Amino acid sequence: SEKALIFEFSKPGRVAYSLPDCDVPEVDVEAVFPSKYLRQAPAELPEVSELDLMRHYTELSKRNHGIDSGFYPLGSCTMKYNPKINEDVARCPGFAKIHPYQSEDTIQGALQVLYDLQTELAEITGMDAISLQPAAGAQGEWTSLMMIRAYHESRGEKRTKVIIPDTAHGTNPASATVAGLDTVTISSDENGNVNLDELREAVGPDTAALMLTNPSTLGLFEENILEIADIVHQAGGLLYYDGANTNAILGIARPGDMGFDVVHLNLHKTFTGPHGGGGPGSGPIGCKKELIPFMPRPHVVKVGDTYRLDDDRPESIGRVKAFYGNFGINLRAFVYIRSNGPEGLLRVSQEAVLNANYMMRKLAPYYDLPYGRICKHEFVLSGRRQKKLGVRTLDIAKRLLDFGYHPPTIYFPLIVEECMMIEPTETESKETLDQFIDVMIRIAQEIEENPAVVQEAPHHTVITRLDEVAAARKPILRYKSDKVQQKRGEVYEVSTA
Amino acid sequence: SEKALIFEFSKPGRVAYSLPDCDVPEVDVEAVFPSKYLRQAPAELPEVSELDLMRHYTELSKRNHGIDSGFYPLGSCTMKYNPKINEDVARCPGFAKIHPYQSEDTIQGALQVLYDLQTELAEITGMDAISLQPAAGAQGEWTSLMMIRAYHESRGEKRTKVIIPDTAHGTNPASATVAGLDTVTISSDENGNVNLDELREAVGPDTAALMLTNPSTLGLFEENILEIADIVHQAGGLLYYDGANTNAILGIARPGDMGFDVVHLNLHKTFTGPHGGGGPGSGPIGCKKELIPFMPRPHVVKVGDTYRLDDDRPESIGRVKAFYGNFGINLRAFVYIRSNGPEGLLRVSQEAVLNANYMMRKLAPYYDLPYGRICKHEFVLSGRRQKKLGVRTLDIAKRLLDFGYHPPTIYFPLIVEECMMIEPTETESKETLDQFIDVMIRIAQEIEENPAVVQEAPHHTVITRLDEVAAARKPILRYKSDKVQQKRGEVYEVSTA
Amino acid sequence: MKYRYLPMTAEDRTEMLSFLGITDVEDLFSDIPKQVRFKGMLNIPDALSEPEVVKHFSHLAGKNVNSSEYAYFLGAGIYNHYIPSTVNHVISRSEFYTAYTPYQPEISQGELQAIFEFQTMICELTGMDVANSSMYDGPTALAEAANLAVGGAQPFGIPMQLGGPSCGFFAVKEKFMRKIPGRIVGQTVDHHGRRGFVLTLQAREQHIRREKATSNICSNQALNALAASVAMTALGKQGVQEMAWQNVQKTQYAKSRIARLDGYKVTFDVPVFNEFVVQVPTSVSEMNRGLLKRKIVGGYDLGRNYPELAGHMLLTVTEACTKEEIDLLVKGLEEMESACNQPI
Amino acid sequence: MKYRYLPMTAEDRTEMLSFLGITDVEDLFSDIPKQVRFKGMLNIPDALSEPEVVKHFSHLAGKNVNSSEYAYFLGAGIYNHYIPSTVNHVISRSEFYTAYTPYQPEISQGELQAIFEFQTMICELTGMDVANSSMYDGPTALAEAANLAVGGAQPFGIPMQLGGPSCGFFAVKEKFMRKIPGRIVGQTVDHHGRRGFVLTLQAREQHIRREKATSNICSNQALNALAASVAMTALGKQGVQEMAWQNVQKTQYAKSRIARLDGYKVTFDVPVFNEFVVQVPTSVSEMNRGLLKRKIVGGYDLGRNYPELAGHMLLTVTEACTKEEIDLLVKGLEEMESACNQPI
Repeated sequence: SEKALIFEFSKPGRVAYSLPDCDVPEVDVEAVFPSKYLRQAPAELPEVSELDLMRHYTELSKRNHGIDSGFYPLGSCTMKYNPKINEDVARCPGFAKIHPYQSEDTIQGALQVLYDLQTELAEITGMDAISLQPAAGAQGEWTSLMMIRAYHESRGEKRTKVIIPDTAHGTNPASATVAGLDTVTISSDENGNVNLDELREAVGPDTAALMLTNPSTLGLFEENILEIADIVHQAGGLLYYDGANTNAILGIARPGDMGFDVVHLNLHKTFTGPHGGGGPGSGPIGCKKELIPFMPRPHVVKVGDTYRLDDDRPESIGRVKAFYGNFGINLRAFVYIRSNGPEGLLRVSQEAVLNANYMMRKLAPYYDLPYGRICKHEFVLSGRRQKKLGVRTLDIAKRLLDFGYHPPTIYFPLIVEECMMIEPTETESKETLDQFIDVMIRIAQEIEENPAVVQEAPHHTVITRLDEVAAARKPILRYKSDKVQQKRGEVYEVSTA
Repeated sequence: SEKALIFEFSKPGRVAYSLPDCDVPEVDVEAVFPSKYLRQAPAELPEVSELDLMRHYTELSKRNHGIDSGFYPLGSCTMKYNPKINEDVARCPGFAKIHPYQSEDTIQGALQVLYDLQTELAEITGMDAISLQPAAGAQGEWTSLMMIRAYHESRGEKRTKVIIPDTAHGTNPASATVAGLDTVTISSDENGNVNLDELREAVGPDTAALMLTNPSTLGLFEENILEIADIVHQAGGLLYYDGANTNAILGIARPGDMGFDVVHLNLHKTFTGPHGGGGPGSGPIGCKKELIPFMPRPHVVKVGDTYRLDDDRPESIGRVKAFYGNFGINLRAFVYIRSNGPEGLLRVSQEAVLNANYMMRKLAPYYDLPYGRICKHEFVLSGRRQKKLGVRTLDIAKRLLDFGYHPPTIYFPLIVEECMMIEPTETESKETLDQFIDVMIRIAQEIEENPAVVQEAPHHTVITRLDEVAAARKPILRYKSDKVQQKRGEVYEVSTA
Repeated sequence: MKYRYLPMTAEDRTEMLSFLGITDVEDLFSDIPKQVRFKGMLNIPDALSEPEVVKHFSHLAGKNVNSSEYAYFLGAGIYNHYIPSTVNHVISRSEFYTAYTPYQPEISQGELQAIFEFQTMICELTGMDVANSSMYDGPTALAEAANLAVGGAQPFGIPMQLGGPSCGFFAVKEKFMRKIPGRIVGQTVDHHGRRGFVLTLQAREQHIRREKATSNICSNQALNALAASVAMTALGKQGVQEMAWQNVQKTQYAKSRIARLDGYKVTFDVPVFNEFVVQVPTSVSEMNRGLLKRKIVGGYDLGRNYPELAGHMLLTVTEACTKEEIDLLVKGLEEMESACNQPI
Repeated sequence: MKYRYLPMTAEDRTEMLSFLGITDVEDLFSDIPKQVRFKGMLNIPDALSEPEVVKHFSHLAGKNVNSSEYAYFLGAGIYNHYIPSTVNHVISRSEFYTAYTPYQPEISQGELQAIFEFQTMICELTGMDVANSSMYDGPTALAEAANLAVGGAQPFGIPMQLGGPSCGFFAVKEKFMRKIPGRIVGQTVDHHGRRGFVLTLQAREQHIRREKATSNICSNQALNALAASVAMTALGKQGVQEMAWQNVQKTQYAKSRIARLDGYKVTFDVPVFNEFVVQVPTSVSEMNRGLLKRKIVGGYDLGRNYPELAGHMLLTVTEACTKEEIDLLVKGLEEMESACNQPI
């Protein structure tokens, strides 16, 4: 069914706000601003009552699937349960209603949160220092690369190449480009590990860094990590850890111990951000001591019993994000870490990995499994067998919607044909996994017996497949009142069954 | 679709709670309690994770219709918008985390809320004093009747009869019975007013009170209210105001000015309680000064700048509710009153009444209108014309569900055949009213052209009509694990379209 | 002042009045006798804007001593217990709190199923066969009682909020099933045989039986029953036991420490769950004033109800009290006793 | 310690291990070289229970001076504005905050439509033709900019929360439509011709273009864009104007009163919206310390960025400041100036 836009039931004179009357003597705005600065016509924002507003957004929410609505095995995104206590803490006025420019003595509680989180993330990653400034993983990547550049430059070296495996997230090469570096792509071997020969050939005096996701986006731990670290370091390069998949290794292995020099984390993934429909996230970075001088400033430090913002860091690459990063998300992540402790975090990774291996082996008879090794917290399947029957992975994804599931990540990593990347996470019960497995098996059977039901899916969602080509060819990117059919007064027979 | 019970996916070992470890030296519980007091087997409560819990209740919520989900013209219940700010205020720790037995000096803020609310409700009703103690309207009725009894007894009079019009809410006679009084029912005249002749005949030296809802449950203002008051008062009886329909007369007419001696209000109706799925409510009572000595105790009073709980009221009927009533609901109502002020409350009633008259006249050509007068905030229609075509009011109600509406109150008041009692409230927009009107007209047409579609409704809800007879004949009132089919592992193709 | 809860625009008003053939909304009140028409405006304060509401009520809330900020030993019917964070998130779903009594089961299955689950949990906890969907509170449940188990569910997920709204439960053996007051939810099937839930055994309700009804109670405490359900689900089989066990442990610890203090006497030698009576060296209100200065809310003054127990305090120790807080209480009591004994 | 976020029971674990043909979950980590396996347990504090979390973080929150309790004149990029109560109620719907990027439009129409509406409102406010679905914040939007309007949406419904997360907007004229960074939502139709919304103009995104991408930004600030949408909807056509108008009024009042004070100078004679620069008689930090004692959070020290403006304070006066608070500020400034001039 269609849902009216907020503009379509707007009506002049309705309000959903409430401001106190102006209690100061009034001046004429035209006496303050030259009229050329004043807009002539008001912005056509909605005019609705508070009930209209709440009904509108309540109905929109019902047209959206979140983790609390059902299983969400979107690989690489770690769609785990978002604890409610995190939300409660983040809404305390003492955390929500504070300004970054308040004097340090008036935000000691907030600075302690940041300091303690820095300390605990350093321990978790095996790094010497952490900066919480980057707003998201991609900004963490860019920040790290800028630090790596600054590090090499401080040593008088001109290193411009970043080596990136073909399994990497697309943000890795994009970040390198934005950081003014060139990228070299290397392939993966038949076990999903980095092709060592290619790596040896790629490194040289121009190598700035190798960017590696470990476990990789194939869900596989890089078995030659120590050898890789040696190769890169011996060539004078640095090793960069993309932390998107940290949920597999908490308390089990630390990037710092694997030889990585710089890391970023995605707090909205591993540490229950939450995801917010696509953000805000938080992408802290960590590094070994040689790189500390180049970290973003300011940095939260503790002097005696007092927490301070240290801005006196002459070699710093500077500020990468206004103020001190996404405090609200960092706070939630910190509550999560404190709620789990060392034993809890270890169990998180153990159970995430056990869940993934269980599902992988259960599904292997029905879908091609490109890599037969133990997986970590996620795994990839290929829909190439189904493709031969005329059903694409996209169709399988759409069919899953009919059963109340968010589908896996599809068509990524690019090196796996008709890829499905499945990450169950540790917060899902065995019953949920078993039900999802049953549905995947049922869909595999449907593809053999009645492929049309899959090809034409979804059947039970509020709308069916959308015409994305039309959307891109003739973009309609905003509401315009003159283009719109009159929605008012229309009556729909709704279907909520 | 069916929804599993929380017990059906419970599994031993799962938890959704978190308590600190015990930090005091442990003692053996069997050394504290004789073992005969200790239960031998634990209570079979659910065992689920926090995610299981949230998904369960989130899904349940989606199977429920509230005001934020759509129009809810349930007559006599005043299903108006429940402001969000009320909820926020009620959750302040300074209001939510306080105990009724704290010393008065530690709850001055809460007592001020109660005192000010008493004062403002007295003004709104035209009464001399208010008690906020009754938990709901029905308890307010009973409290008032007990006060009326005590009043008469204090004057050495034995008055045992309560006169109640046939349009009254069922709680009126029930409350009278529970208060140990006898009831006399009198009929309404053809205009929906009290039959004055019957009233004159009914009153006498045994008359304790007349209970009157004004506007009545027919949505009609009692045109002879002054004459009625005279008749009852001259007989030595008191006049009791059932405040369920106060939403029609805020700032327009006050029970105190109409001659009523005692009133109750339903704060969850007129003053945006909220309704909570059936409660908690709040049913304050008010009275004229002659009855003040008999009000429940304690009463909130102001002495100088200090608020006190006055418990020294020797003639009081006593405490009618543990502590001081439903503070959380009273607080929300008070926020609502403060957010509206005198002008806002007046507009509430004006617009509630205008909406109701507009709908009544729009629908009158399609459904029988038993009373042709101006209505107040609600009105009644009769489905007798449709009944002749084989469609009952119940069917019409069920058909409304298919359009996303909660139906009106049906089969009440009892004196109107196939009654529908419609209360739009002032918080609904004209567009919403027009859409509902269109649907009602469409249903009237369906009844003529294709009655089956109405008789078999609803068609689009999560379940269809339920077998209420079976439910009552062989009641299943709790889950029993041995009786239950295994739900685990079952896979449903869901339909959310 | 603009009213964000009132969508009627000037244009709407004109259109509607015009349809009704009148020019003034005042005409819709012509049925009210002139003598009882209210003149002028109600004498209540002018409307506060939303920011002013926040400010005013934050100010009032700030005047109350609350259990987040004080060590807390007051009970006597309303208790300061752990409330799982999930409870508020569930009851804040507007589908629950903005609905009314589930008269239309097809669009009220969420509420009905939650209450059916509540009834089951109450039966499990009480060992009874049938429970209703809730009562105003424990005392009201008792007033309505016959042969049965009644009590308050406030310890499960319901904040103290000055004593109300609370939630009572009412459970009976099967043979009294048809005599139980209040609303009851039962399981049944729809036309397709699918399981569903309805209000049942309604025959006794007031709107049908009127003066023949055995109870006048109409609303229940549905939202608080839901809160209690969520809390009982969150605690679950293990948590309910652990919470109860911790109440016993903490209470025994406090009791044994206070029993050893000079000037205090634990009055009754009986098994206690989380409350016990202590005879204190001076008046209970004076003790409590002293404790309050130490950021402690002390116990209930039993002299209020039982003159013979003047000078006796009912202390409540729940799982929400830490050892540190109990020790602080003990220290406070000790210091106050010393102060009593000093010559002035 | 039991973990409420981990549903795996001992029985589950055994069954799953057994299916995998192993006996220990440790076997699933045999691919990790022994040398990099972490030995022992992480050196971080033990888990806190939920009540302990509440206590600990309430304690830390209590150490921060917040704008509910203080008169507030600090801005410089993050502002203390009225947030309609509806905003938090909407963004607390878990369907919104527990979802990720709307890759599957059929089950993400809520988010997509809300963002489409956000884009429209940003276009209306900026007079541009096309806006994206949000950026991290205003400065990030600027760093990504070309020919266009960029800025921060934090004044609409987003709490200050120490400066982040915020929300930036990015809007351009139509001809730059295909160069805009970040995600964009477009309108289209489904197979039945029903209107729906999708992410569009995706070709430039990193997971396809990789090193050829013009931006590396992957996530956006969807939940904050939603909050901003709700706030812009709540304020609406009238409220946005009234709020802006009140900012001007309050700022003019504060400015004119401060301009008359001895020892203070309003530095720049230019039109201002809700911020202006004042030269103060002593250091800005000293002034702010003095104001803090009066329960006032003072302005921003411009000397931090512009050495030539040492001793200059940027004062911000929004609609959230009352006349009473402005008067309190003026009085505080006046008193401090007198104190400066007194011989020691």
